[in-house]
Amino acid sequence: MVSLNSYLVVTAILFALGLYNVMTRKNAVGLLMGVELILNAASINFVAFSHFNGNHVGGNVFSLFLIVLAAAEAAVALAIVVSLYKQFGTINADEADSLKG
Amino acid sequence: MFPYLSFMTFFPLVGAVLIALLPKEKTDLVKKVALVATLPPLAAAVKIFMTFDRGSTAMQYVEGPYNWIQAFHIQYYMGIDGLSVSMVLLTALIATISVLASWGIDKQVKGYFSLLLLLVTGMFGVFAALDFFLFYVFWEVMLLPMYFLIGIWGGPRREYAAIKFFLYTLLGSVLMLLVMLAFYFYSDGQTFNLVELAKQGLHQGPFANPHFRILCWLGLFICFAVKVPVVPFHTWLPDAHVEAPTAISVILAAVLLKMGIYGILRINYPILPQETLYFANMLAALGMINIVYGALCAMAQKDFKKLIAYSSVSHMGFCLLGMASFTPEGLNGAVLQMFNHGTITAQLFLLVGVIYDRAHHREIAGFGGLAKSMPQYATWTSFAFFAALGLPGLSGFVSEVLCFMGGFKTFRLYTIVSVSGVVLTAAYMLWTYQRVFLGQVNEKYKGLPEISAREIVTLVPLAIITLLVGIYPKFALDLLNTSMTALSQFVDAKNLAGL
Amino acid sequence: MPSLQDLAFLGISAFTLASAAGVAFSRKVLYSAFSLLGTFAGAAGLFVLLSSDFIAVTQVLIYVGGILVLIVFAVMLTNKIGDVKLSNQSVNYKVAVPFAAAIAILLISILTSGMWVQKDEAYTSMIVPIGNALLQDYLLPFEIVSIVLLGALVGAMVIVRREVK
Amino acid sequence: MKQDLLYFLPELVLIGTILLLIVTDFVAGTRAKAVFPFFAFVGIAGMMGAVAATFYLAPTTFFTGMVSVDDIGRFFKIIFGVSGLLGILLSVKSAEVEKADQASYYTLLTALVLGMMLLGSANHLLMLYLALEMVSVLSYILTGSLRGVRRSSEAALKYVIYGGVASGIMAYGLSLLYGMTGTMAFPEIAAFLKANAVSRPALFVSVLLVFGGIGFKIASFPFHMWCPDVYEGAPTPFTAFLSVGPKAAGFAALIRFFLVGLTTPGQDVLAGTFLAVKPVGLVEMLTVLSIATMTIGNLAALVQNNLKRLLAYSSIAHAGYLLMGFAALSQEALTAVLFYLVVYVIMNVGAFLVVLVVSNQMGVEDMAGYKGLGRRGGRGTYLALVMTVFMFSLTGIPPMAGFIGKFYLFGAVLKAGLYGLAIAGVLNSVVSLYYYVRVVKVMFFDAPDDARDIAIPAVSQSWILAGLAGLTLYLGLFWNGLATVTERSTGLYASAYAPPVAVAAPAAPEAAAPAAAPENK
Amino acid sequence: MGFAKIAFGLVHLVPLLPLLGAMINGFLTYSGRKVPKGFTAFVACGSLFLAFLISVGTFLYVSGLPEESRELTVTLFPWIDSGSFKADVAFLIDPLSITLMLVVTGVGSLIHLYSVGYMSHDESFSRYFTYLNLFCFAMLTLIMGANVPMMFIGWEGVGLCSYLLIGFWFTDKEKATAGMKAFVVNRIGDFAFIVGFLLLYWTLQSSGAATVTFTEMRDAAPMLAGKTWNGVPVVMLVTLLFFVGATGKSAQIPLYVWLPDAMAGPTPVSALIHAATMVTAGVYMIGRTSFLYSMAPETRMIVSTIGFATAIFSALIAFAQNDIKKVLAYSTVSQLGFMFGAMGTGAYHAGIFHLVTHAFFKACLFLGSGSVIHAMGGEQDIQKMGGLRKYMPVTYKTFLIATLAIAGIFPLAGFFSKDEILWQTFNHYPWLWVVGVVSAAGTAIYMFRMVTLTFFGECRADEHTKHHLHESPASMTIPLVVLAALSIAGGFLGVPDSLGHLIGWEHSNLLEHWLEPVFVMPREHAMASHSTEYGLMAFSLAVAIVGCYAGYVLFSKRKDIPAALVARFPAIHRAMQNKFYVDEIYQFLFVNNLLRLNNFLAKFDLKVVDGIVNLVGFLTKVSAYISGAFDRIFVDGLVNLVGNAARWGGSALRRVQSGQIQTYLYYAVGGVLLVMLYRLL
Repeated sequence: MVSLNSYLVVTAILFALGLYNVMTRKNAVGLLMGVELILNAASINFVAFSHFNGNHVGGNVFSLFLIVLAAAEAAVALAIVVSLYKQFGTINADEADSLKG
Repeated sequence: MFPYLSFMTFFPLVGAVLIALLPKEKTDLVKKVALVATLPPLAAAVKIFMTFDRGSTAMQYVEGPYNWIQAFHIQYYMGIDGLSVSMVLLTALIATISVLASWGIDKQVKGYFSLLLLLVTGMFGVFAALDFFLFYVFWEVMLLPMYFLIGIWGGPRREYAAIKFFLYTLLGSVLMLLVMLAFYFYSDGQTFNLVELAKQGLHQGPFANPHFRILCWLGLFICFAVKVPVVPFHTWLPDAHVEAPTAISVILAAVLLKMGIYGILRINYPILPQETLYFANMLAALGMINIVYGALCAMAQKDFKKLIAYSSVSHMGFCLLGMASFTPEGLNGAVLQMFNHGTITAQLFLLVGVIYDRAHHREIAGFGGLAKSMPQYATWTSFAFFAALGLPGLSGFVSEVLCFMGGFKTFRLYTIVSVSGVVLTAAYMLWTYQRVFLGQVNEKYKGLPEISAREIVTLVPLAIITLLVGIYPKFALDLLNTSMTALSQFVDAKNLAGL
Repeated sequence: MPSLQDLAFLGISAFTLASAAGVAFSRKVLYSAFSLLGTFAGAAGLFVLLSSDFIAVTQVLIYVGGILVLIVFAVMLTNKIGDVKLSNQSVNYKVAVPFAAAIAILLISILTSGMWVQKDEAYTSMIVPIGNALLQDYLLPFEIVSIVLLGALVGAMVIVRREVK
Repeated sequence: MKQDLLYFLPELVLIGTILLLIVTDFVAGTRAKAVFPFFAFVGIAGMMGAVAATFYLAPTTFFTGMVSVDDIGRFFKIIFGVSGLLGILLSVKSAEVEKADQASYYTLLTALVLGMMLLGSANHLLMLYLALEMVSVLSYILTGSLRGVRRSSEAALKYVIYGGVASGIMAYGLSLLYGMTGTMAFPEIAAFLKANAVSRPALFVSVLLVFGGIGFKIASFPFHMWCPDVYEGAPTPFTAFLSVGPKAAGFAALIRFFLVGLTTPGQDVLAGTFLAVKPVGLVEMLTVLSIATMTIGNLAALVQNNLKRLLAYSSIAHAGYLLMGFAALSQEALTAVLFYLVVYVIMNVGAFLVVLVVSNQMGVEDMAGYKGLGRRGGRGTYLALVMTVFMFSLTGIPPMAGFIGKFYLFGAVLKAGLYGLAIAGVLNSVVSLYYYVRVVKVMFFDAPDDARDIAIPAVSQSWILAGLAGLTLYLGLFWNGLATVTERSTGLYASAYAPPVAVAAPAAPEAAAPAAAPENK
Repeated sequence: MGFAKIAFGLVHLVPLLPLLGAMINGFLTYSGRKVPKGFTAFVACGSLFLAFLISVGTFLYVSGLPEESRELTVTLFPWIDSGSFKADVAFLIDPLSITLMLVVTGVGSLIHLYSVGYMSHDESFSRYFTYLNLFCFAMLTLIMGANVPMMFIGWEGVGLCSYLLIGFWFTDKEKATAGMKAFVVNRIGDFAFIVGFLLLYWTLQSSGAATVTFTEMRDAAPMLAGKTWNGVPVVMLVTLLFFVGATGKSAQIPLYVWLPDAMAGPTPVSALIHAATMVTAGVYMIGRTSFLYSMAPETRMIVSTIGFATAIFSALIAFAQNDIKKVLAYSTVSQLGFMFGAMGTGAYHAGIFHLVTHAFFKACLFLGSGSVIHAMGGEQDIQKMGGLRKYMPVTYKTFLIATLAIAGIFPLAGFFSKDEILWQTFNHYPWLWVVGVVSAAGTAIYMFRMVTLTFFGECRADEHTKHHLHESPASMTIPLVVLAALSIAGGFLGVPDSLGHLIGWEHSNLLEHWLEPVFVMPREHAMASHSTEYGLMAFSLAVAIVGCYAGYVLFSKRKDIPAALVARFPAIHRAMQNKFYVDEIYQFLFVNNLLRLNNFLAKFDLKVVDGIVNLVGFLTKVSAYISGAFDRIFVDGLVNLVGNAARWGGSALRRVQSGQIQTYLYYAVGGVLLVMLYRLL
């Protein structure tokens, strides 16, 4: 019998991997992938909680919205990345450091 | 009834606004307007002096309480009793004198005089406010003009001095803010009214805990101690004094320093009497340290103005000693010493300003024999010096003796050590006098012009008061006596009840 | 005796995590992107296991069909294909590893000992309840998300549009 | 139903405005540049009018508890409206914004205000997340809207990545909260937490992770680091807006989340305290975060030379002060937070406007460019004077309004018995004096490097500055009106606490009613 | 009695008249207006002489009153009134104050008169008289003050005037320094005086008699018996502290050091202030508070001991001095020692008696020396004088008379007063009597040394000076003559009863009986018999005569003996010449260390107290840099470690610094972790 906890373990690891990703990647797109991992973890969590709560509809809806919002965000983020690349020829986030201090 | 106190407080503000609107080029007009703005308050002060009821402990010339901010029960509430009346009078006098003493300012005249008048408003307000919040607002209002006055019109290290002054004072006042809020929340009916707070005593909520009360007392004390200044919170003072222009030094020494003692007497004493008693020993010890330490430091100074600044540290110690005693003598002495120190130190700073204006330096060692080239100036200085060292017959003596009288009853050892301040003061004052005025005439300063009529005009009223209070102190003592005696009895009663 | 379901869960979650690890540790950004595909698909699988078929389909449609394509496009647009580096190097990893590990361990220990609202699980299709919810209780978010999407569209255009001469 | 739409009138006005702007863009294109700010301005003003017009409607919740329409929401709508209007006013004459696409800039700004309004009235986890995302996404775009300006794009990139991570973290936290309580409406969560046992560490972690998202919006430790870079990189008018609008919206969300979602009215209703439903250490957490935030903000601000960065760090510090109000968890604290936000909007926008004018006129944002500003005479002195007012107000010195805000906050904190926090707060105020006054010092004490006279800034800007400075002073002396308004907003908020969904303690409305009573005497 | 009554009615003018004079002259000086010197002199002398006349009238009035009611208080107005502490501006008129008033106004008038001549060429003529009048005001306040604070006004006032007058020629740095030294040393005494007063007041107050007036204190004094502070009787402490105050004012060991330096002032000043009046204030004060001293035998013994020790010590120094004024100064210190010796025995009248006679002959001596210096053109070294009697007969005669008087030759004033002291001392502290007699002998010797060197023998001055030698003008010689006369006659104020008895003059000790109501006497002390008294009298007279003769012979005919002594004991001589190095020791022990302490504290203040604050500020700044550049430093290091920085180096964009979003996130995650751990662990 797969328990809720099994799902939680999976999402926790997924979440941590996402965090690891955003802490280490140089490439802005790579960073965004980390964000997607985190969002996926949250999404699975919602559905899992929903499922184990007698198929409560709230979690499902939330994860639906999560997916949509992730898309919107990804679109904007990638637009910014592309624009930055077009202007300055790099998307390495750690080179975008003219603002600091 | 005519609202004397509000009038005195806000009339200079009107002057400040008016000056801000004047054209920049008319510096003479600016100065005249500034002078005129300080005269009506002075007249009001005279009127108050004439009509003040010396036999009453109640607040007089009360205005309000009018509701100001209902949401916080903040009121516009002004009034003076025996404690504040002398300070209000002193402020009125010093305000006029400082405007006169600033006549030589030639840089950004408009800004200077409007800030000066704003400062005057703050000073009046602090002494007249009976609502803690109002008090706090005025307290801080003084801070800003002072910062600019030192920072823009000061000496070479003015920025350092100004920020130091600002930081020290702000550190103190934020502590006061916290305590003020604690008072408010745990008073019956939540009030900032100082009279009401003193009547109630505070015993609710955390105030039931003596440690909390002690913390509150300390918070207030640190705030006021910075202003006094109590060693070791004093190091802003020499810097501020040295860098500030003459008139500002005068205000700083004559009025601002008084606010520390005034605050302790107005707030710590009546509202937290038991804690005050608890710390009385510390107060007296600090007073002693101030007296001796200030005097010893003064003796080593090479800068004329710095020396006077340290002498202020020493002289304010007398106030601490006197007020710590809880005797009518001591309290009277402390308040009178505030007043006297105000008049005497103002003279000293004015006099230093006179020589600085002429020689453009203040190195004691750089002078000598000035009594020969400027005999009148020397006469005024010697008068102020002897007043400062407590020569009987001049005002300083009366208050010092009263402080000793009070102090000795309660703290014999501290007082005995403090009395040695009398010797030290004489030593550094005379030594300074000798180095500056006696001996061979320094060729460089042979042709210095004698003290001018305008400068004398600033000195005369102060000197007259010094003499008058020295010979007939009743003139000043009567103003405070009733209130101070009542205060000492009040604390005594708390003492009996609490211990 | 593990049931089929258990085996499926084990398999899918292992696949998901493995490809997530691929995303995180891969040295080339394109590989990461392809690993991401695995993760998305794995997540969709998990959704199915959790009886959320509709979400699973949406996941595949939007993530795989939308986001992932966007990402791959972005990778392509911003790198020369032939670029050997195809940079996806890491920074900070000496510190990030323990950090991430700590987070994972803390989360696992806290979450597995948590008390969650649980009722009997049942395998019913969620399509109908979701549809109802979106048009009743969740009508407002449903409308608003459209505005968000509109804003994102406009914004993305604004950002990438060429300089107005 | 008609009445229901009335409740939603402000939002509808804005949506209409947005559509109008888009259509105008299609129809008129770039030819009618001046019309966009005008439409946006009118739309936002209309929104505020709509708020005022629907003020009489009794508070309630909407869309099955998704959003609530109540006085605190209206209060925030007005704040958002004001910051939106100021944002537009600042943008109009800005050389920077000229580089952006006018139509979409103002459209997105209006949409951003709408998002903030939704955030401010969200009463449901989903709405919270959705509105937050909306605000975030639009902010990213606006930050990066300066084409060809490197620092703008760079700031946007940082902003979007940081924001994405923060929202991911928040989503994860939200999922945990949902799993714990099985519900997503704030009042139901609170009711559940009150009635049932939950794992305390799990609750704490979930709250912390949710705070990640909101903390990112308000720039609180440890999610503050994007703030200076983004503020510096974004167009200055937008930075001014960003520092007040979305920040206020973040606080609005925080208020709802913490005070409706996690707490129930305390027993001591008369004293106006709230009880955190479970002793999850909310107060400690907020205390720690508050102290850390203000300390980091202030310390970092000490070494800044760029005025925008300095103000960014200062805004971090102010977020720390505001968080103190949450640690206190009381009616007074809530009033204090609202009051402070109003004051903060006024003085912060004022300070940014000065920065804007100076950078437009002199082309500098660095401290060095401010040398002797107060001595240049005329306009320079005027700018320096109002800047001084704002700086001292930000420090919290009477008689400026900033002091009153702090006064309120410290009062609430002290009343809650958090003495350590109060002391940390005042010490921070002292530290902050140093860098605020440094600006003043540079303007007045230092001599200018050149004899350049500062050109006359746009008349409208002069008036805005005068108005803001005047308000700062006026509210420092006569704040009874504002105090009454804020108090009433929170008072009714407390009475509207009981959700229509009948899960909450029935005692709440009666219990909360007297909370406002003593204040109205 | 009309005159006397009117005079008494005006008695408060006694101090005020000189004050008025000072104000008039002071104003004229300040304004720098040129007024005839005659006017200044007239104002100054006239005001004081008027005061003298009123004093005389008052004396007549009071002496006409019955003995028990010779104690009158004239209150002008309330002064300090606070709590239990009440002090009026009031004068106490009783035999003691009248005696002193007469001395001060009388001798003062003479010295004023003398000064008119002496200072006639000084440019600061009016300033001089301003100070001098002011001094008379202060001195009269001191002696007439009805309460301790009033007395203190005068006490400090005379100190001030002494300061001003010593430093009168202030352009000379040494003279100015001498003035400062006088004031500061006096203040050290004042310190003790104030403490004593505070202790006395509060002890009385706690006994229910909060008073500061002398008469009420006297009545309440018995209550002090048995009161202790820290186990020491309060009376003893108070009297000791007062005595320390007196040592300052009256130049006793250990605070006498200022007086010899004080000779820097104009000579009439030395006569008035540093011989006749001010320096005797301490003696007067003990007399005034006799009710306390009578209760404290231990203190009295200390007073006597210090007194006689000072007497002999300063006599020794006086031997080796060559400056005519220095010799007189040390002689004054020595004579003051005698007075204290008398006060210590409880025979207060004897001390006061000596005070009065001393005022006469010492004033005469100083004025005489002034005359000499005047004639010598400022020369003060007696080694350079000699044979002056030919040139200045009046000065010589008066000087000689006064010298004989101070040496104690019968029947001059000094004989009676000094004899009374020795006799009382013999009865109380016989061993001190020995010291006293030796000092008396010493006095005779060194005084005659001075007279001999000055007036006898050959003139050793240079020709130029010699040419100018002349007798002084009348305004100077008249006071000399009057004072010489008083030095002769003054003694008859206090002819011992034992001697009066012989000639059938009952109560011949006029002064003692006159002062009797004022003093509270200690317990009766057994006195030796009359015959012993006669013996002692004869003995001391013999000693004096021998001393005088020795002084004359040793320094005129047998100069070889002192020279041999000097050659034999050079170290002792040198020590005596250098005043036993007391000044140097004080300088080394106290002044230097004080200055060192001051400098240390000033540095301490600057470096440590301020430094702590600055350090805190500095640390704040440092932490600010750390937090502002936290990532920069930390990440920089980290990235360098990885080696990426080098790969992307060269381009400004590639400088790996803060501004990295990954770092920000890493920081955020760290923060979350931190808060979690803080809460959960």
